Amino acid sequence: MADQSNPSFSLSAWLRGNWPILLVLAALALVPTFAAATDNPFLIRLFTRAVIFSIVAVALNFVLGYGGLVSLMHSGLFGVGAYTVAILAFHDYEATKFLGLFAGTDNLAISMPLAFLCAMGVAALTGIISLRTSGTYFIMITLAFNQMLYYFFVALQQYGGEDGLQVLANLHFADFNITKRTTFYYVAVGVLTATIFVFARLVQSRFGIILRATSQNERRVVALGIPPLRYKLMAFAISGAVTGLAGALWASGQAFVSPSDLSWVRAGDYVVMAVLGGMGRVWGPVLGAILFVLLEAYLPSWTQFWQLPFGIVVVLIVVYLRGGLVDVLGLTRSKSASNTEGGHA
Amino acid sequence: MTLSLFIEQSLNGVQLGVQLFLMSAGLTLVFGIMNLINLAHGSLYMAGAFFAAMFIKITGNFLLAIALAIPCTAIMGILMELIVLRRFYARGHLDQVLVTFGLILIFNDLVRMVWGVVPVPMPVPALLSGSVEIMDGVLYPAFRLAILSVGLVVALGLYVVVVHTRTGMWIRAGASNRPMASALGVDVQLVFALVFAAGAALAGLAGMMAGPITAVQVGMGEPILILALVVTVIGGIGSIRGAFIAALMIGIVDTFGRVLLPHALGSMVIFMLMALILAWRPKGLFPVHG
Amino acid sequence: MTPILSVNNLYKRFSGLVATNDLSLNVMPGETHALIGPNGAGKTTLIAQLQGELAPDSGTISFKGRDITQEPPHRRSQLGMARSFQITSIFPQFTALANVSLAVQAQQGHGFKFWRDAWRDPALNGPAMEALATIGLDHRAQIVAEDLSHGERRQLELAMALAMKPSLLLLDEPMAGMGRQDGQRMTRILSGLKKDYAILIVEHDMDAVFALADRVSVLVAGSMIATGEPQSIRTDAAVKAAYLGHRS
Amino acid sequence: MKTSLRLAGLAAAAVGLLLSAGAQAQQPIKIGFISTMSGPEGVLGRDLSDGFKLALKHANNTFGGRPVQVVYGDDQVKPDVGRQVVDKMLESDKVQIVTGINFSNVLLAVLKPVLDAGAFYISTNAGPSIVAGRQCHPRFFAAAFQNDQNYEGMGQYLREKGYKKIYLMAPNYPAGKDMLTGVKRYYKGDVAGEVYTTMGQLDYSAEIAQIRAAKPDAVLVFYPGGMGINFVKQYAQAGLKDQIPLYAGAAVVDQTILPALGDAALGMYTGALWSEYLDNAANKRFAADFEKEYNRIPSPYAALAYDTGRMMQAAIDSIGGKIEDKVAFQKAMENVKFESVRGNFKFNTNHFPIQDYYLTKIEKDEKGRLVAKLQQKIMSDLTDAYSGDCKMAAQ
Repeated sequence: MADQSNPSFSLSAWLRGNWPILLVLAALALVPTFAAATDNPFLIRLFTRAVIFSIVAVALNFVLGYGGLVSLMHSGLFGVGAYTVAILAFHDYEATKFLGLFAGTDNLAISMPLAFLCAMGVAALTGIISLRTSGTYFIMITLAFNQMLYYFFVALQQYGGEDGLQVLANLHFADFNITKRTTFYYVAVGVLTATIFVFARLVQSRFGIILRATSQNERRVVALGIPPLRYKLMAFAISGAVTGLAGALWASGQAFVSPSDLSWVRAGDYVVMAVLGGMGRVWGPVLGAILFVLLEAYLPSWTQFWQLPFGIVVVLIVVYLRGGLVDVLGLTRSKSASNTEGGHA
Repeated sequence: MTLSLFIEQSLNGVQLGVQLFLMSAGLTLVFGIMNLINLAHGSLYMAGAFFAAMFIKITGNFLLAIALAIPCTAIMGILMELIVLRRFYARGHLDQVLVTFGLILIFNDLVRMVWGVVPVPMPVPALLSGSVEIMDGVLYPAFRLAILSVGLVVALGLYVVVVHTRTGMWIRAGASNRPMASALGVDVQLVFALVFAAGAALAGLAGMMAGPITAVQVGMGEPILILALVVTVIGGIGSIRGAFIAALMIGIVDTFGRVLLPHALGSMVIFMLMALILAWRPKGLFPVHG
Repeated sequence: MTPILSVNNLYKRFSGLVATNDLSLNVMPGETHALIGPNGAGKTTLIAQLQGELAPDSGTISFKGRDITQEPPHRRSQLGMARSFQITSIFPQFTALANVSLAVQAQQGHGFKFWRDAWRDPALNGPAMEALATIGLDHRAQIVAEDLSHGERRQLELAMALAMKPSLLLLDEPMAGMGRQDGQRMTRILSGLKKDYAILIVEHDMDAVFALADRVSVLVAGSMIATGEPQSIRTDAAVKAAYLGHRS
Repeated sequence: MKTSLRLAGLAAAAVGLLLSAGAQAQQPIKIGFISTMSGPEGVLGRDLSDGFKLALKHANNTFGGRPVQVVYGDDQVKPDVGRQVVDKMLESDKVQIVTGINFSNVLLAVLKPVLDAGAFYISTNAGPSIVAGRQCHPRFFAAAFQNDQNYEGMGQYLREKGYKKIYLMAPNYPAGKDMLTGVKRYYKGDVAGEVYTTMGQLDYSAEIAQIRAAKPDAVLVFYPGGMGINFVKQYAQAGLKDQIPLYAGAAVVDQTILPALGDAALGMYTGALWSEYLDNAANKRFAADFEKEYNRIPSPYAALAYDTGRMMQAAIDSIGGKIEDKVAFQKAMENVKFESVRGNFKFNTNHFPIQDYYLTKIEKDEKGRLVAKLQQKIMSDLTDAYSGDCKMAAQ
């Protein structure tokens, strides 16, 4: 398949412009060690949450930062993935059949790929309609789809409705038990690493470049003979699929899913994470997700009025750090460095 | 469904629609003219209700309280514009959404600090507390009729101001071409501040009118904000006429959807309507630009 | 010889205003055909209909002997019609080279290639550098487009059009907003391209038009009032009247 | 203040370590109190925690001779946030008892980790049916109620009242269904309509018009918090209050929303598991001290949280503070003897309460404030319907 005349993606060249992600991933990998040293196993749970949200934020940023599409339905797509795992586990535990047709499963080697595909399917179907719109209309139509998904799962009384669904089956991945806390954390970090790597390649592929060009000047893309819709649709489906995978991880890690995982506020949180971290880099949103989760966990223990400082942080970052936290590291895609991700630098 | 029930439900739908229009008018005005998405519009709605409740407690007079609360909300809107939002006219919609999302959090906690977590009382004015027999055996709350009238008056007023006055002309000039309007001697900064104040006052008014029939509490602006955004988008961003028609549509569809459809569908019917309309007309029913 | 582009009885109205009125036009292979006319004559509207952004109310457009009236814009581009815009339309955050590579990529077919690094792909960068060299912008290949000068951006647009290996170039005022020096350079570049492409050019700079064009058509108020050799157009009484009348 | 409390706890722990092993009993008992503190429902968390704090104050912050250290947390009505807060309490703060949650969906999300970690959960409010039945657990106690109980008494009352046709409404979530199930368990007449509305719904004009058309004898609703304010106000304004009587069960129209409701609620009858007018010494002390401390009338949320605290104290006192002996603590809770503000209280075999049910009427007190005046006892020794499904395992 590989054409010899095409030099492949150069990891070392990419890392020259993106070295901080190595530090971030290394720091994430050390969390369990630190947690053990300080006798605070909660840190692993906290960072599991941060890592799973990071995966969503990175996937969202693919369409947001590179495709210019502000989606408010990523919590819905996340929920589709999460419920896929939880519902299959439910039927396995109860020894019943889904819709009276399929048996459930507690094997994540089956349910995770299914979650990936279901979320991809939902993203593709809704994308066909929503990608016809643009700008604010796109934000709102994705919000509408998110609300539909939300109420859909609220309506599923069999699966707990508003109360949510506990995963009582003992989940495993093929023959491996991955739900043990530390193991699971490393699995999540592994998925995040793979996600960053895949998206880093995607945004520099022919496909990715068309997507980025479309967000800069869609009219010009058309005039070049490229129909943008199918590229945007593919990007949306890929982003949705990875988000669904994160949802599947969430359901396995928490052993609990509920419609509140699909709320539009959470969808907004993902956008906040991506922007806070920095949309100009594939991995920028990871910083945003970590900051978000830490603030959310620790601000309320300092003050009852924690939304106030939280809101102020958001406002200040948007006003002064236009490139997000990546800006602090001096790595924004400023004008003259715009293509440093690629081989042109 | 009997005829009288049908009429009553239609009236309910129209009344809800008009209430939504009050909220959406300011949103779409600011949206269309300054090209600014202001999620904190819901906070202004909340502020309007809290100010009115406070003034009712002090003065004991509903009308006087409204008369005092409207300028307070407008001033709050102007401050918001001056301190934060003015920097965001030229920025992308995403930045606007985020910064106003941050403002929502700030306002919610500020209100909680000032007024506490317990919902505050806001009684219906005595004059409007009863019901009116609109037809044989059908009583309709007088206060809801009052909301209906206020909404219709506001709609008419906006139409006259925007289409038939000099101020309206400036507003439209400022919206379509800023440098041109400046060159013609229009103080765009001032016009924008005024429009923002008017939008804030409308949001506040919507909150005040909703206060006597709903809970005046922290976070009351968010659910209504979502509905107002739906209305704005269906109508076509920036179109007052579109907002009016879309608001009535949502009010009626929601009212009948809740009563006639199974519950699960009833709660998502307006979102399905929005998705359908946008799939058919990607820029809303009355697109303003192009 | 059959024309490469043939427009027959095209009509387009905008709420009462006739923008294109029973317009017919032929562009022959290898010909440089200039379209002139006063402001508001409907030139850009015509280009937009040719390229497919606007649909005509009636009439047909054929390209290489094929009716393309109903084809969407990207299909027309794929068939070999390349357009440059009156207002510079490029990808501001990409380098000049990346801008042109994208055009090469479009010309090479679908972009559903997800894995290989397109920034370092010689199959894209090679032809792109060639196109940049043709218009003399190769020394600026690594500059981000929004940092280029106005004249350079106009050149970049042209390079993107060339990279699509088109059989017809639709150039909408390629010299718009250029100074004298840049304009002359552009004229030189275009006269170098003349021999390889059929060109339909809309331009206000009459020196450039008469230096470049094999034939000139004059558009006034949506109607074609004259078509002919540059010399005969220069002396055409109707053209003079229309132009002077409109300008006064 | 929280920090100083924590410092005090650390200091106490440090001192405990310095002393001999015999000082084990002086280590603080750690309790995690998680509730909804922010957002529109923050009023519930405030009342629950205020009631609990008063119980601690009355206990001199000492249970079974050991100091009590409480860690507070906010669930924001989001199950996953609640889950995270509880994980932190269990693993960072090492709490031994978790309590305070008001919403069933949050409770269900945190229950498994709490019980798996070997901690006790003692509920001040939520009591979902599943935990009362099939999933009952030796370390789970519902000190407040089983959800259905809030409405079972009203079902009984409406039957006794002789209504032939009633209309039921609740938000569409499991607790809403539990409540209406509770009504139907005791009311045997016709149900003219059973309507579920969207959570957080603002406008009820359409539903109210349907009620008017259905002409029931009475309307019974379960709308907690802001929804209750919306519905009751709109019902009164529609002029229906005087035509079709409106009832609510326990824990709906109470001091968390009465000040905001105003006269719209006047004359309405509601159920109650507790009332500030109940005539027992413990209750008189609680009501008086609460009003002195917080300058307002306590809500049932505050009262039941106070009761929960008193109950914990009594159980821990009875085992001399040795809460680490989980089986002993379980037995102590099951047989707890304390003076409940509810008067009559004991645990059933499924660790859910057996208690009395009262009727109250919304009236103005001598200071002109709206209160729920006690009218009559409707039921005695009310048990829940799920205890039969519970097979309590041994620890």
